Amino acid sequence: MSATHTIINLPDQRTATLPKRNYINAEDGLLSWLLTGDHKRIAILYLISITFFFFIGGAFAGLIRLELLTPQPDLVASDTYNKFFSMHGIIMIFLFLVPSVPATLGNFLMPIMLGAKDLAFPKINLLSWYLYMIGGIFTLAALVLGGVDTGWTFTTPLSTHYLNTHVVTTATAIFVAGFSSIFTGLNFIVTIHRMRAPGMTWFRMPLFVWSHYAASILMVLGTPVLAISIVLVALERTIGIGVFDPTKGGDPLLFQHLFWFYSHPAVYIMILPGMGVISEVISTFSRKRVFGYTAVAFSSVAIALFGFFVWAHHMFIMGVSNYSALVFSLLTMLVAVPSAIKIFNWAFTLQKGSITFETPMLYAFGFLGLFTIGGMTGVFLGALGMDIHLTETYFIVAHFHFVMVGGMLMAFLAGIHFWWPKMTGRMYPESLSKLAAVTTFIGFNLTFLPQFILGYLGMPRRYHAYPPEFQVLNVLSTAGATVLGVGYMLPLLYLGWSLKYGAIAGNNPWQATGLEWQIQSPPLTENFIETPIVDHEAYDYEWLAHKTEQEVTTVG
Amino acid sequence: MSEQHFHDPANITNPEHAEHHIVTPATYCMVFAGLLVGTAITVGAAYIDLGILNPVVALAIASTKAVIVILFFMHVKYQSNLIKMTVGAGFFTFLVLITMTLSDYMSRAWGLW
Amino acid sequence: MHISPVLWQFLVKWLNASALFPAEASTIAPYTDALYFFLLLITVLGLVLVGVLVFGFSIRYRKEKHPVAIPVEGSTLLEATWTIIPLALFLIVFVWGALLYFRIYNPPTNAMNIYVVGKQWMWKAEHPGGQHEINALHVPMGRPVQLTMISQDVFHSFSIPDFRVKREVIPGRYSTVWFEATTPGTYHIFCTQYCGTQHSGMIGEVTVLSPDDYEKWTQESTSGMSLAQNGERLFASMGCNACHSGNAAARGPNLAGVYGSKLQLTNGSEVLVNDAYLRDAILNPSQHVTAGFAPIMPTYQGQISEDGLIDLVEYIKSLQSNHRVQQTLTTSQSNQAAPTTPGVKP
Amino acid sequence: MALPQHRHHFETPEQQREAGTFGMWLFLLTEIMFFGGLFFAYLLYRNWYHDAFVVASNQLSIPLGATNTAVLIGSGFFMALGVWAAEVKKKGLLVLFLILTTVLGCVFLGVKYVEYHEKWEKHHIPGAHFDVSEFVNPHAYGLKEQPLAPDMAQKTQVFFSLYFAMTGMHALHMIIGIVLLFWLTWRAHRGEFSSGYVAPIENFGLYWHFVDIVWLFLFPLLYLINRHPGA
Repeated sequence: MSATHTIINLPDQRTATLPKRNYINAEDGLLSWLLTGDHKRIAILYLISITFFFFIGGAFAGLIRLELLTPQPDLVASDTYNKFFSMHGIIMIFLFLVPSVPATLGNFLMPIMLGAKDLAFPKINLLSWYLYMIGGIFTLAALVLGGVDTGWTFTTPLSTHYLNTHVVTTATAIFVAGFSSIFTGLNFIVTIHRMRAPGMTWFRMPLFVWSHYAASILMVLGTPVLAISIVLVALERTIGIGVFDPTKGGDPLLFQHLFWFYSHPAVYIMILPGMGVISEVISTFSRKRVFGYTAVAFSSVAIALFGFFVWAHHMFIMGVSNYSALVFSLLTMLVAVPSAIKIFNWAFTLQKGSITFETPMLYAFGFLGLFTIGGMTGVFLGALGMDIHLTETYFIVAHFHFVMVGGMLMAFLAGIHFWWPKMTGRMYPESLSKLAAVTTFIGFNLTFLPQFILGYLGMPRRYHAYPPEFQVLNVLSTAGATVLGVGYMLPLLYLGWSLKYGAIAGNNPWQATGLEWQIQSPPLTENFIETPIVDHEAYDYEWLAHKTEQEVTTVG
Repeated sequence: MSEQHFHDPANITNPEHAEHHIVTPATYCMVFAGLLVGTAITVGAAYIDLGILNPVVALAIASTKAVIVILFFMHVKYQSNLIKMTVGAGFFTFLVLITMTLSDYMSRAWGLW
Repeated sequence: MHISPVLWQFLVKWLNASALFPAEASTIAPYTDALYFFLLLITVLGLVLVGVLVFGFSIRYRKEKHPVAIPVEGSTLLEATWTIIPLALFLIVFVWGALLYFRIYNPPTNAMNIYVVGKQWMWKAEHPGGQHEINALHVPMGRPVQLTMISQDVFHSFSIPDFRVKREVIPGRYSTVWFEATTPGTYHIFCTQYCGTQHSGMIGEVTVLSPDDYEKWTQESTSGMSLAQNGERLFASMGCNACHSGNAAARGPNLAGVYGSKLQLTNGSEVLVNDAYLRDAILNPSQHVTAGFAPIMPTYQGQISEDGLIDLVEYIKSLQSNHRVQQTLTTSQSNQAAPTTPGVKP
Repeated sequence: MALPQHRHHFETPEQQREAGTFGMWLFLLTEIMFFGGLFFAYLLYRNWYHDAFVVASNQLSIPLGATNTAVLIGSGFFMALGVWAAEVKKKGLLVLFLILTTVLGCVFLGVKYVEYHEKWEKHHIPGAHFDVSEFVNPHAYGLKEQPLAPDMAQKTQVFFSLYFAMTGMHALHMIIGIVLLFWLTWRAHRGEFSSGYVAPIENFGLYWHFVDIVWLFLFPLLYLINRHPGA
């Protein structure tokens, strides 16, 4: 890409240096990281640990796809296969997707975007990372001790009475990791309410903050219900209480209700922060304020609110009453609308912009396409009669991978690339990263589009062996997974490389308007030298141009 | 909350802010006595057959006691609207959990199951 | 590039054998597919719309063509448009989906009933005539078939993709699904709810036969005893007839004709007697005491298998006609005289 | 303004205090939902198995339960007074009230232990050793209850499952609270809360009162389902 195509505004490379004092070199030694209260350092800790678990979960995904290359159960035994998909689900959901954007990018950026020096409770923030790690260690322990084969949904009475694997260990892991998530959400809500800089009114906040606010509400109110249902499962396994056990008079559907009361809002916990990233990226590379700022902001809150009313759509064929199936299906249709609003607003942000196509923007475009498919296939599943045929098949697998991987992971990568210069002070290699973005997009579609067809054919999920007529599509899917794997390895390599060899980024390589771009990269430990006073709306590019002009006149 | 620290009227002063109010021991004593009386009434009411009203009365008394604790012991009466709304949000979500789940159980064609 | 003919042949065969769209083998399938194609259509339209907008704007307003962005705040009209139109579409989908749901889950009254018991990891089908099948199901073409299903252990899910029907099979409670097959042939049965180690082995085949073939099949595979007859033996061997004798002075209510009737219970409620009610009344009798009777019936929880319960339910159902009532009385009398039938049916 | 506990990232101590209170309340929201799941399970099964719940509930001792309620209210009362003592900067009173709070909390747990122990001896702890004979044949045990049908008697196990899950979770919160109380008392003794910095005491007070509130509901729901004979 030649310079005319981009807005990258790098300092002169011969003279450029990283700022002498920044949060990375403020203190030395491992302990200074492990005991830090600095939200930026905690974000980096999270980034490292999340990446670690992502690749473990990814390895399991690879093994699953490898096994499904042939219809016969030939690579591993059935028990092993069941452990593969259980570990894949548990690690990816509780240790990657839920904390991914909030705990890394959110942690790093939220205080800066609000003009604060730190999150409201730095120690609780650190505690939340430790809880995450304890959860992670328990998960790894369950893995090393022989794995767990409940699936991530812990369906009773299977998980309570019929399995001999390390269910309690895993339950502990999820319980603890859940509290990590609660503390992150709590910290964000308090910070947003209490720590905004002077002049930073609610409707001057970046949309990234709005979407994190919505997600945090879900974390705080939803996660404890998961915690209690997991505790009851563990108690039922260990001492044999009878809350979910049908032989003792309990109702296993009650577990489903409590589990999905969290686990449906959980998908909004996962996707909402990603939506925040997309708002920032699309605005910056169109050089325009997000179209319909208030609509996008309120749609985040609407998703969070409606998100609590739709959980039983996971149970349509499980024997909920017809009446409540109707109610939940109707509400499910309503929750789809705010997502549609967001998609169209992002598309119209491009209108009359001045668009460039840096890597984060490519990922964001990928997000728009894949999330549209993911969201629309969600409507398939929310429609009662359609759900009967599609649920528990590969259609649903493809659907949530389109939302979670095609949506959330794309957004995560967009965000990582977008804020990489701010986090490290260095640029990632542009052409290589564009290659990675395109590879990911192609690989993703090749992996998951065939699964929609498989699902309509009726191939059930979590199947170790399958009828031979499904093989062609499975081979395609496995081939795509290989490409996808390469697409995810690339950023790991070149981002690592760029830590040392990347071009110096300067304060504001993208010419973006957020407060985080007005300070040095990497930022100081206390973020701002003096508390900023906000006198402009979010995404005000005229303000930015004016400010730059002034700086040039005063300095030069 | 004095003036000169804050250049920003929208942020700290309203509506999420409330003066720090110190509740007096006398109030606490009244609340304490009220709670003990409430407990006695609950136990007493349980021995009277009120039919369907028994659980209603028990829950009404418990809720009253809880509200008193929240308002006075927990100072919510003197807190900002933000805190009041937060407390409300918690009970609201709890109600969502209950009503939406009950919408299933109460309309099941199979009775219990 | 040269491809070996063997490999080529293999590829051609492999591709030909692969499926892209499931067979439409039941009366429900066309309805489901219609909704599916409608949904597919709005998905593609939506995707094309988003694609056109994104790519159109990207080309039209890329930096080279359009160096300075023009601020636009938003548009209430547009916001309203893309709130109302998707909402309207989704509501259409909701209504359509709900209608389909009730079509799939409300069996016609003339449906023939087959029982299915799921257990780790097999399906057991029990026909009223006493035919038992493991991981297989034979059904006649052109006749509505209702499956009454229950699980002995964990959640399973009974799915026949080519019929577009699926229902969770739950421990402790009957769930039902129905279909009317339209094309003879064999189709997959899957367990779609993860149920432990051999989850993917919990598969079977449903064979749709023409009415004549089905008649032939029922003749050939009968075990000699219908479910109701098995139930009758069980009824006698458990000593049920001691109370449910049908006499005016009996300690238990008369069971003849009870199925399908409305029953007044001691707690004042009125219930419709169906399979689920009968099963629950055997296992949890104290919650289902018929008005005018004492709560003296013991529980049979843990003493009768799900198969046995099905036999009993079938038996009580068959007590509709006067002829059967007469037979029962004589059978029960003879059973009282004779030593009790050994062995509870497994 | 110049409190040593004032953290740098807050502009004023006032902002810090309010942030702390707000954070604590958000945490209590999660606690509401945490217990909310249990309360819903209780609501459901109480309606399904009302007879079993009545009889099983009558196995719980009202004197012990009511005493415990009073003890816990007293503990909460002293906690509230402790907050007041901290606010008016009276160190000695604060320490005294915190100790009283702790003592009453321990008394509560002691009574709870007695109750649990009785359940253990009667085989009313759910699981492999659970025994329903007392409910099927109460007269043999000298109880005046109506006997339950065997199928309904089995459902008492659901009641005791919920009883132990709910009071157990509550007791766990009490234990955590008492550990924190020791720590706070020690800090109060060192005079950390006597200079106008009262946030830890206030926030802990919120937690302690919340635990009280849970018990205020648990007591009537578990102990007082139906105590009038003949109904």
